Amino acid sequence: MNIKASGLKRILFTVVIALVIGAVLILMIGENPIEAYQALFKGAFKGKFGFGNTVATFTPLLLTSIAFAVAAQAGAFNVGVEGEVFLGGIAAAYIGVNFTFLPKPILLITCFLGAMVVAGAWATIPAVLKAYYGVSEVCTTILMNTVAVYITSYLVSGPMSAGTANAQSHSVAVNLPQFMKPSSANVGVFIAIVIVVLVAIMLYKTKFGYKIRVVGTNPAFADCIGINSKKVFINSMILSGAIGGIAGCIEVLGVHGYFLNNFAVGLGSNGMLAALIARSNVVLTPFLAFFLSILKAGAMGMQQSTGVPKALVDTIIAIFIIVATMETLFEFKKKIKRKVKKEKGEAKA
Amino acid sequence: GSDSDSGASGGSSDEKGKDKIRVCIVYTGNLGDKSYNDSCNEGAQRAVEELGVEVKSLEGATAEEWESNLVSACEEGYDLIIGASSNIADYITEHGPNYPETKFAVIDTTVDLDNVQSISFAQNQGSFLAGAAAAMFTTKTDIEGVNKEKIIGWVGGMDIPVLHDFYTGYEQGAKYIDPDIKILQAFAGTWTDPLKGKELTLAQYEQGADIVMNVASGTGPGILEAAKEAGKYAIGVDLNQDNDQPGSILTSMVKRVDNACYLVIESVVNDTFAGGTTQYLSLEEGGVSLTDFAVIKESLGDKFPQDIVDKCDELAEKIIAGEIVVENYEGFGPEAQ
Amino acid sequence: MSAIIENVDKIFNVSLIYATFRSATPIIFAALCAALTQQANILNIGTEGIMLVGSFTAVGVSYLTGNWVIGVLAAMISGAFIASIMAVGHIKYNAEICAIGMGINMLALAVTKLLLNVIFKTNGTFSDPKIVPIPKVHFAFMDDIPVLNQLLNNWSITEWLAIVLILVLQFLFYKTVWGLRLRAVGQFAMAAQTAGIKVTQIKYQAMIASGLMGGLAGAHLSLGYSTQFVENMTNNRGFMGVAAMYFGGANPILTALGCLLFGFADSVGARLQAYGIPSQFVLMMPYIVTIVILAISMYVKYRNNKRKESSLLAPKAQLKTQG
Amino acid sequence: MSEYVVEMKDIQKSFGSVKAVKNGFFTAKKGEIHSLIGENGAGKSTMMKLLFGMYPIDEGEILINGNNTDKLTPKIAIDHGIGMVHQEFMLVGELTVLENIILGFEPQKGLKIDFDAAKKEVKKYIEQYHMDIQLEKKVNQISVGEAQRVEIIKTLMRGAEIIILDEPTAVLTPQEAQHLFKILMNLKKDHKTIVFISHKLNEVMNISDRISVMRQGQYIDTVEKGNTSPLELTKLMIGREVFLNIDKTYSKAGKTVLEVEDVWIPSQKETSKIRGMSFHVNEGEIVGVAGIDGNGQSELVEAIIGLREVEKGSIKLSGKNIANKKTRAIRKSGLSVIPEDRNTQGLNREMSIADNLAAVEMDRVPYSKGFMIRQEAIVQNAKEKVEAFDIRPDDYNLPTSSLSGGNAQKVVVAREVSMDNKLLIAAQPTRGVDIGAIESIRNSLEKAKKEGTAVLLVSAELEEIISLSDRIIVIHEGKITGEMPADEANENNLGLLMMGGTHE
Ligand SMILES: Nc1ncnc2c1ncn2[C@@H]1O[C@H](COP(=O)(O)OP(=O)(O)OP(=O)(O)O)[C@@H](O)[C@H]1O
Ligand SMILES: Nc1ncnc2c1ncn2[C@@H]1O[C@H](COP(=O)(O)OP(=O)(O)OP(=O)(O)O)[C@@H](O)[C@H]1O
Ligand SMILES: [Mg+2]
Ligand SMILES: [Mg+2]
Repeated sequence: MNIKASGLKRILFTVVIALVIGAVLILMIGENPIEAYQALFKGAFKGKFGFGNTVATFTPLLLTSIAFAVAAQAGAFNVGVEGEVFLGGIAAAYIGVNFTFLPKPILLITCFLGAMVVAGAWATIPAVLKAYYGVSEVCTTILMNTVAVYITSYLVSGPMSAGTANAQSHSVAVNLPQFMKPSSANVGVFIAIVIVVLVAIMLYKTKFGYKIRVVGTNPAFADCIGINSKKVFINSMILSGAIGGIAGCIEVLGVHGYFLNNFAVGLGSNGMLAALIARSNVVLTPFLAFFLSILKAGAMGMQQSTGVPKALVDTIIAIFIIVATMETLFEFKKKIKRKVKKEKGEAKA
Repeated sequence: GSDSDSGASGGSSDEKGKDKIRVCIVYTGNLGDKSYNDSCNEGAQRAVEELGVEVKSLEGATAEEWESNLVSACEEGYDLIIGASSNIADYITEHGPNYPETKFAVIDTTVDLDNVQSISFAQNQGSFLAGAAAAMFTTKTDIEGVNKEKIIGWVGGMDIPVLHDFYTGYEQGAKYIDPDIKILQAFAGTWTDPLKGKELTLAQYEQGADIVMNVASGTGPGILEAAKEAGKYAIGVDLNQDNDQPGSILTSMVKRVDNACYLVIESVVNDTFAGGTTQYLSLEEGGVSLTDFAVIKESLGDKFPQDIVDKCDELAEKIIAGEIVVENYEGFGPEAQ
Repeated sequence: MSAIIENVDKIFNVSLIYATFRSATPIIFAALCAALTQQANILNIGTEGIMLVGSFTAVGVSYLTGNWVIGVLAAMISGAFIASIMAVGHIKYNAEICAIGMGINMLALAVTKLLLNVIFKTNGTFSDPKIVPIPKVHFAFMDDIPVLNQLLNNWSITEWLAIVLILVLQFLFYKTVWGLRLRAVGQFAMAAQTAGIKVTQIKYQAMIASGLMGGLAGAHLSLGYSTQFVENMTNNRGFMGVAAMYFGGANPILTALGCLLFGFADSVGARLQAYGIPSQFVLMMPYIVTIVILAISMYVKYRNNKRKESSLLAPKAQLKTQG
Repeated sequence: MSEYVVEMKDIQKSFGSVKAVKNGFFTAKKGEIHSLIGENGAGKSTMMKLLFGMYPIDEGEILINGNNTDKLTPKIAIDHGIGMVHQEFMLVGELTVLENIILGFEPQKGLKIDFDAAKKEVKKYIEQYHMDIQLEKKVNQISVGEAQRVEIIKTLMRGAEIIILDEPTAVLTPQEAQHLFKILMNLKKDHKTIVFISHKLNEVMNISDRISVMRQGQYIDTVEKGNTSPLELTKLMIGREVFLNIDKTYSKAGKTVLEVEDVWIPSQKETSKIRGMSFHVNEGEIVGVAGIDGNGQSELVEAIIGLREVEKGSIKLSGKNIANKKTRAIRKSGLSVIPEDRNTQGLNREMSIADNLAAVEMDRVPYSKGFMIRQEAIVQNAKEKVEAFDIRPDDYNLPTSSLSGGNAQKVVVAREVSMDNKLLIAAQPTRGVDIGAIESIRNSLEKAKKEGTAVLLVSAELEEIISLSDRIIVIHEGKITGEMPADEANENNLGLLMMGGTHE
């Protein structure tokens, strides 16, 4: 009860302080902050298009943030989610374009499975290197992201190229239906939500989840009670990769309809950001992912319908995020308590 | 600053905007690349000044933003929406039919819809001339920094089809002058990393090239800077970049995106907008060309190889006359799509 | 393939050595920036943002004052300023360090773009003859010594400085009082605290030092390596620095070796592109090479350890090393 | 000027809702050895940490040499001549011994640390107090006893006049402890004041001048050594009498359960490598492993439970070779373990008492079914065990990090003992645990044995080994130097074997 209230207060203060700083900046360039914020709000919520944009942004972010969080629960810092999104996407595109002999529903499932397998396999590499030889997964995943981007880039401008002016694959034969047109929100969002719910249940209610949490909090203990911490670490990285792969698959099947070169730039790092702010708590992370999606969609709206330059919009968003990371910025209660105590002490002396 | 002085303000509620033609340009990338996007913006700003239209620029770095920007422009009811690059084409194909009253234009590719005007460029032809100029230049050993080896360079941004169309022409032009010439090709893998461009360019100079063509958008400034720093030469692209590193840039292969942009806005103003057609802007239409070599001429003084200019003029005429057929990369050219 | 063999002398010539170093320096600076905080057990994901702000400030101030020294100093101060935002957020307000680091990266990208627009009324790129670059060091006596001339002449001052800084940090970390305290704080903060060390103070100092280094890294990018500011000109070099820092375990010399390895693969790649290998493969090579070498070296270390630990080893040989 | 160098009055300190110290009082005179005793969680460490300035006090006052000290920090405390050797060593493992010693007080020459001067200074203390330590080694390569001495030198180097030692002997062998006492006596001769925290009453009786007792955060009493007895101290501490000397029941040795044959086990440290060791443990007997810490005990235990490679030889559990098998499989075939380090290996400090109690069998019925975990079963189990083993506090939803050492250890014991396995390995089961908890833990081991479990007891506490075991094996540098029935063993003959001597 108390915690909830103070959490709410904290969020409120975060929003207020960021809004105020933003307003000052907007005033400085001679625009009307109220109009600008209206535009931000409209951009994120108004009508099918606005809210659809938020939903469309939310879908991959939800998955990438959960992907990061799952790995973090087992003690891994998986910067590689972005690469996994790319590879999942390209796998889905390959299957979606070439396996047309399959009936549609099977093809759809195959796309998802293919994406999960390829992305999961990719995540296995840093996981094994870390678990068995102590190679920092932060280092390898940062490097491997770039490799993943170039691999897909090669494929769509070479062997898988559609031969169009853009580097992209042919269109896939199966799509996730879009709703809330003209935005690109699609039923992938429901798939994502289901997956997140499953992951949360998995983490807190199943044996595998228990193992992940044990390994993440104390690998030596895990080994001692007979949980193979290395194996669990690797498995959770694979799971993380597979979730990233699903994000890629949804983007390809639901948003673009083909694999577009470079489509996932920033998806991984934004997801990571959401998870980090929530300290990889699987229940809180989705809310932060949603918060970031609102900001992103709102920012697009603000650029689209006001004269506030994009750079300023991005600045305000960044300030929002920085303020949001500071957990104890608004713990007034504690501070006041401390002060009172101090005064008491002084009075005594 | 494009955003602040574009003068676009707010939605349709704006009173004074009513009688003006309202144009929105959706970029795939940001302004300030000193190349393609800026060229487009130049045309737009000229239209603002000369035709009194109102222009809104929407920048975006990711595919998600591109689509959202395009759709929001549709929803806002602009008179004309220009998709500044081929990346927008698919979104126009998808959403264009839902906004039959809105006029669209797309640059660098073709969209087959009644309310869309497509504009493409014969970048291969311009590149042909650039390649020929480079091939002649690389043996002018009396110019400082030029060696006798017949090696020229070419640095592109991302490895995407349209750049191969550039390269095809460049290679053909160079080989036309000298079949034995060696061309070093490299892609930076990014549009936005001038330092990478610089490194690649220096690597080509270190391998014996003395002139490198830049086809790298935001990565390009690094290429031009490398030329200056290494005491070698470069060829600019899209905009006239001769003055970016004066004396180090032989010429620029100008792709008149600005003209394309201006002309399509003009057609809307004059009510001559020709939806459903494709304009192919080649050498003949002035869609692509080399600059006039004036900057380098001033810097080289009497060492300036006038024969290159003459030869280029001659080749241009031959291309226009159809005596030389410049090849296209697959998927490009007047008949593409 | 045959083309590569034919041109092997063109690819592997003397200039490759300098090219390797040149393309490694930005990452070396970034890695040193990350290493400074890492020694205090703070993962500086914000390296990228600190660098970018440094780049911008360096160019801006050099342009306005016409003095590169002031530009570089200003860049370092701005880096320290950004780092201190992170430090306060992390240390005082308990922000998750990586989260606030990523926030800083976003802020840096947006703010530099905004200021470019507001102050210099331009977009994307800012280059101007009035920007005074960091000078290159020219040794006249080397002009006539072909190899030396190609190898060592005309390095930017910051390139020499990179070498100096690697050694300085190595000294600082492992030989000085501050370094000892820094490492103690990073490895076991409580132990440091009970030894009378002010842990938060050391952490702040490390962050600020890291900011100074990051600012310098940025200045090198925009005034040394090139002479211009371009939006997002760091292009992940900060992240590469973090990766390199992990490669070397925050040890400056090992870290720099990692950067050089990457730079070498990168420079060879830049030359190999000319021979018809798909560009993406060449471009991904440096990343793969770095991972592979790191994995191999860790594997070798693992094997050696295992061998050293073995009970089957004759005890005598061991005792000697012990005594 | 008062006669006391330290006076702590009316001290209160809370951590969140936990009142660690409610009514703290403590004084120390110059040149005395003053022991502070009490059950786990009584507030001893907290009192001393307050004196050392590690946390601010909530209420009360602290006088050092008669000066009122407001706002202590470790730095200020050090400046006042206070030094503290913490229960968990405050040493940085990756740094060398010398670096650890000079940390915070580094002599400088130019920009560099003057290691030579530092060495000279340290050597002075080494000689003065006869403490042998290796300055160039990294701390994670030295033994606990040596680390202890390093900690003491650290305080001396900082000019400490008042030295607090928080359970310094918990991890020492008797020989090392004797060595430490000699050092403490020498320090006392030099008029240093020593505050000594311990759960071992014989030690306390041995070296103290005065003894203070705390219970549940409150000051109980301070007594002169001469006027008290261990029995009285125990009563002051827990309010009742305790019987540590359990009646040993000699059971007839049953079938062999654990059979270790010529095993060779690798280790980081040369003296901890096990080279050719054979022994066995039978049903219904307790076999004690005596030895100085770091002679391969940890390695042996780890190898048996599958956490360390066995390079040669076999380990049979009920006839089945379990060498190099997975821990999970070994545990399934009938092994329980009380690991030596409860905080890292024995418990997951971030998880609840209930989760910890069910941890080993989490993937079996009744705690899980199919993929899912069954919370009710976990709770049910927790309720039973908390009650049966008297784990306090009894809120099984608390994380184990909030338990005192003794109660935390009870959680481990409760979990491992009640699995009714054929083999129980108990490594240092009572280390750092208060006397009440020791009683309960020893009873649990004895009970397991009576029920037919084979118990392998590894302990640095000779008294414990002798009083619990049926048979004792002694190891030195990874080899067995002797084996004897418990009734033939005494501190002398075991001690000799532990030092590598041979059986006469
Ligand atoms: N940092 C802390 N945060 C929360 N609670 C604490 C903390 N330190 C101590 N406590 C609580 O304060 C009480 C007293 O702890 P303290 O460490 O002083 O006991 P102790 O007498 O030293 O016990 P032991 O003999 O086990 O070392 C315990 O209940 C403990 O759980
Ligand atoms: N952050 C904390 N939160 C809650 N309790 C704590 C915390 N830190 C320490 N404690 C508790 O304070 C008590 C004292 O801690 P300390 O580490 O000094 O010794 P201990 O765990 O009691 O003893 P031992 O080392 O013998 O196991 C313990 O009960 C411990 O569980
Ligand atoms: Mg030449
Ligand atoms: Mg204690």
